[in-house]
Amino acid sequence: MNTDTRLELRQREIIEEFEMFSDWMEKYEHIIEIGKELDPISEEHKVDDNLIKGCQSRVWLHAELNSEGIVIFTADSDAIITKGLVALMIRVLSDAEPLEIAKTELHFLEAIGLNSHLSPTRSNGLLSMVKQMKMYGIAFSAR
Amino acid sequence: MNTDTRLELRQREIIEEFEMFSDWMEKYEHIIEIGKELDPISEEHKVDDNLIKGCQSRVWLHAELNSEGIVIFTADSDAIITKGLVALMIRVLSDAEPLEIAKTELHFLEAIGLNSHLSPTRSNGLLSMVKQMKMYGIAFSAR
Amino acid sequence: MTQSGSYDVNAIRREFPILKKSINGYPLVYLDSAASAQKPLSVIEAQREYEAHFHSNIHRGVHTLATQATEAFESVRTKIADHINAAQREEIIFTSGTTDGINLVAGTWGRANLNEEDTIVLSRLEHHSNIVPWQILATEKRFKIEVIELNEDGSLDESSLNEKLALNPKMVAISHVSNTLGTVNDVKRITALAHSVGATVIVDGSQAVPHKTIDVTDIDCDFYVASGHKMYGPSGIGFLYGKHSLLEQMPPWRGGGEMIASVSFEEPTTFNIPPYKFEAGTPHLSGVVGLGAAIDWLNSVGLEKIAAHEKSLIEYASGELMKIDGMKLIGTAPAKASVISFLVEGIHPSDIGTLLDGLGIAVRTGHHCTEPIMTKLGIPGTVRASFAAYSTKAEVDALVAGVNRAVKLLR
Amino acid sequence: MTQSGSYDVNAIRREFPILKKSINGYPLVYLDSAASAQKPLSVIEAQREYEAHFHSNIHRGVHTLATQATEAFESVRTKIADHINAAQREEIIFTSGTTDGINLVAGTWGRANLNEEDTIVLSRLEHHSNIVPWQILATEKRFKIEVIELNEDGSLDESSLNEKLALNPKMVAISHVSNTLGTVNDVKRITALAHSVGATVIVDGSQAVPHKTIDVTDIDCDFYVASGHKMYGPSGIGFLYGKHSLLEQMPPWRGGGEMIASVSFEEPTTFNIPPYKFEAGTPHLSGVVGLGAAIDWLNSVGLEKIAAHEKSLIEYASGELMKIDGMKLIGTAPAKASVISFLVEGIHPSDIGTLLDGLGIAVRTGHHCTEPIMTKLGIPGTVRASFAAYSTKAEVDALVAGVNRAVKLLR
Ligand SMILES: Cc1ncc(COP(=O)(O)O)c(C=O)c1O
Ligand SMILES: Cc1ncc(COP(=O)(O)O)c(C=O)c1O
Repeated sequence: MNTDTRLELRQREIIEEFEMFSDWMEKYEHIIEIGKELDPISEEHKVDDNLIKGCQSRVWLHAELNSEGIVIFTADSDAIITKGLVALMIRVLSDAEPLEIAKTELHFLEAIGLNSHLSPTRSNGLLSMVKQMKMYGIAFSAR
Repeated sequence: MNTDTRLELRQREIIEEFEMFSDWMEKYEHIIEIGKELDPISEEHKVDDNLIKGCQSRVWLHAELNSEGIVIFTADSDAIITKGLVALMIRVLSDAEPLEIAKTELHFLEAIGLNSHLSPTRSNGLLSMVKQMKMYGIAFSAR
Repeated sequence: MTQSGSYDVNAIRREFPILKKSINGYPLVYLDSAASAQKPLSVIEAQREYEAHFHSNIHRGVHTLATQATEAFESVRTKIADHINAAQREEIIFTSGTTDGINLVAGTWGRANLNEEDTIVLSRLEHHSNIVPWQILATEKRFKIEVIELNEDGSLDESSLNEKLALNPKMVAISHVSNTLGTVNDVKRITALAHSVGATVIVDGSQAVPHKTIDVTDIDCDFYVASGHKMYGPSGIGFLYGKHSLLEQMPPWRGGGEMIASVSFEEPTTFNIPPYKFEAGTPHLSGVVGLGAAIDWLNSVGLEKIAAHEKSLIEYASGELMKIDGMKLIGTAPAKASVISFLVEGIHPSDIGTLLDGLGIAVRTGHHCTEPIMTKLGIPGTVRASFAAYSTKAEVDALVAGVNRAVKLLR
Repeated sequence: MTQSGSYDVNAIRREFPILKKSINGYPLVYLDSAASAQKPLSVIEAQREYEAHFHSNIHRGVHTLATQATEAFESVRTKIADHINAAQREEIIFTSGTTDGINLVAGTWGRANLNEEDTIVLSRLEHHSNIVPWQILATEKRFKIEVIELNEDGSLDESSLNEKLALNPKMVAISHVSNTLGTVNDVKRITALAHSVGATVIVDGSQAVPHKTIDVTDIDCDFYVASGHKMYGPSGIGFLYGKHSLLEQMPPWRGGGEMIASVSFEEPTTFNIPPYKFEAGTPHLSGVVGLGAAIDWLNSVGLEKIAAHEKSLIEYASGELMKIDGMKLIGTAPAKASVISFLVEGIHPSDIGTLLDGLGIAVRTGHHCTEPIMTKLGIPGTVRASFAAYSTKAEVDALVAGVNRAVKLLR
């Protein structure tokens, strides 16, 4: 695990933020808040091409490489808890260089006890979304 | 259960005969002896038409109605224990009137502790043979 | 709601070890029995006992263990036949579950009888297991699949039913009870109507067997399928009932040991008689034993008592849930078994499911393998709470409180 | 025969509760493990533990029990993949057993690929489960089935093998180990030869898995099938290994829950990716957990040690049996796993089986679901004693004494 990258620092910040919650419901309450505050994806990007289909909730993900070589992710979900988790992913992986994104190991969900949402057996599409974000990182870094 | 028919008496005789054996091997030894002593079926009747196919051992059964209206069974098997059991069946059911055969309940195998050989799950064809003997009884009594 | 004096749900709960479990610090509230029921100790112990002291491969064996195992196995066939009032024990085929049973019928009866000019009829509320086997076969055999539509409340639309039967379908495949909507279909009447137009009828009974006394002779359906794990029995085992005259005509499905009469490379291989003809390979022995124990358990408690208990729970739960603002029950047919599907306005079902799980309450969310219902209703899924013999009023209260709490957080 | 110092068969026996049993007043001598192996306590307890404390239906559930059950289930998939050295966990499909696995391959790969002008090759020693599925499909698809014949000793006849491969078959279906003769086929070499003529290869490994370390990557076969109940695991569960590239091309088999991507009446139904595409319906959950425990058990004892133990028993038993007048071993190939089939001149095998049972000794008699071998040899069947990790030299002695006693009575 990289200890000095800025994406690592972002993850640690989230972990600390969640340390103040003692039970599940409080954690979820916070995630829901974060979900509600997520910058909306623009309507033109909330299209089927950007859809990551889980069995239950749907996630839309858009990625852009700006002129400074920085990747900006925007996303949405029809389920608010999924959306909150998506927002956390964006806090870590958006506004970063392609190579950073490709290389970062995401461990914060495990640390805050929400790892099960990332398991391949979950049907929320979150794991597919993380894979997709990494793919964007790899694709953009090849440019 | 009929208590007074002669086929019932034949069954009781067999039961008594087996009472002197205390263990399995002695019982089987006796059955093997009985099998060896079974009157042979004539070659012309040891044909596929008279074959009752179990999964493992085969049984040939022939039935004849003699001029006095008495059914005579002859039989054979390629396995000697099966043949011994067949011989016991013949001791009870052969040389009898068709209706007697059709009506008799065979209980002696249970009494001598060999009932499992008659279970539908046994693969020696013995149950099919008993059914066949009864069928002959019914068929002949309809004449 | 009052609990019938003779129904001691606490005593019943003590027979289910898993119900003592805690989830996320809360006592488990298991409201997912329609997905799979929990198993009483008698079922668990029967399997253990079999494996520890009686196991052997069955049939064709001359040794004592094999004979005893075979007798145990075959006695469960008789038990099932009695339990659903089949005419003969030979009408019961062991399968690995409902899905396997429907595929067996599609792969044998269906493959032999359905052709390009034919039509079969399903209903909108079928589980994928009663849709996809027919669709797969239809891509090969090119018959048409027609769909009986639903009323608003989730009951079958009578005019749609009549319309589809007027097409003279060769087969009607219908659920006894809907796993998503709870609708109980009058399969006896539907069978009579289907027979009057010459259709063969298969009833998917997987959601009916834990809640109702089944009488296949009375229903008069041609096939009836169910799963052990939905009726307090083991997973990996189920049964198919088929009328003997049909079973006799059907070609074999899976080939292997036990389903044959004689195998040869030189002459034609010949097949065993039903039901053995349709049971290829070593069966799920401990599962069969466990299924027998599950039927004994159901009968010892009494299906009528279980049904009455569940009915009072579902009425209570429906009433309490409806007090929640924005609550919409999905499936409100007059005849309804113990499943409640719902949605809360503006809230995604998976969010409710996740929060309820945080409170130790296990419900199922999503399409419940009935996507065609969701498509028709234009919803992403539902939250489904399902009740069983061991469910309690206190659990309903926990559910309602949990939904209330979830809704407050999510709005 | 000396027992290897590190192999404590008595300690192993203590793990199998059934071995303490008496039959007809004699201690059980279980020599029928090739039909079905007994289960160690760890396997029995793993299933019990699952059913009593962890059961839930898997996949698509958002609640904790469902997630945990799914993880337990999927972790066994990984365990099997590792155990047989598959390239990916997605190459393992859960089936209800070997028979089911072969039928799956016949019903998907076979149905899609075999046509009138094609030939497939089996061997004379195949179990009915690796014959009948192909025969049933052949009556529909009209391809030819060619048979590799055997040498006197029960090994494959090399010239017959070459002759059949020269026909450019599309498929070669072959057992790894014969359940009747014990012959171990060199499936790696046969696979290479079959591939060189463009054939797809399926290996029936049901008799190999309990005795050998399997490496499907080394063998390079396209499909490999086995049953849990032959490898000290539960019945009703097994696995099919298939190369991922083949699995991806294969059409679905059984339709139902979980094997779909999306189901619709209005648009084409779409399917899930392998392995899920081939796993319709609620799987045998406790069976999967038990199979995982069986693999752990095999690895904890060590397959090499088990094989060495069995080899010494089989050598000892062969030698002792041959001292009996009129004894004929059926199957004496140089490479042989732990099965001994025999006949005694002038005596029907079922008579020996019945008398041995009287002495508490469980052997199997008959054709062992390999009638084509019996037809070729012109015999009604054999007596088969099969050995496992828990078999002992004392049991061999009991067998030999029992056969001697039986022969004396029967002559
Ligand atoms: C070589 C062989 N193949 C296939 C089978 C069939 O296995 P199952 O009955 O577990 O499907 C067996 C077991 O009887 C066997 O020994
Ligand atoms: C109505 C209905 N049909 C079929 C099935 C499939 O049953 P199984 O998964 O046990 O094969 C289910 C269970 O999910 C069901 O509820």
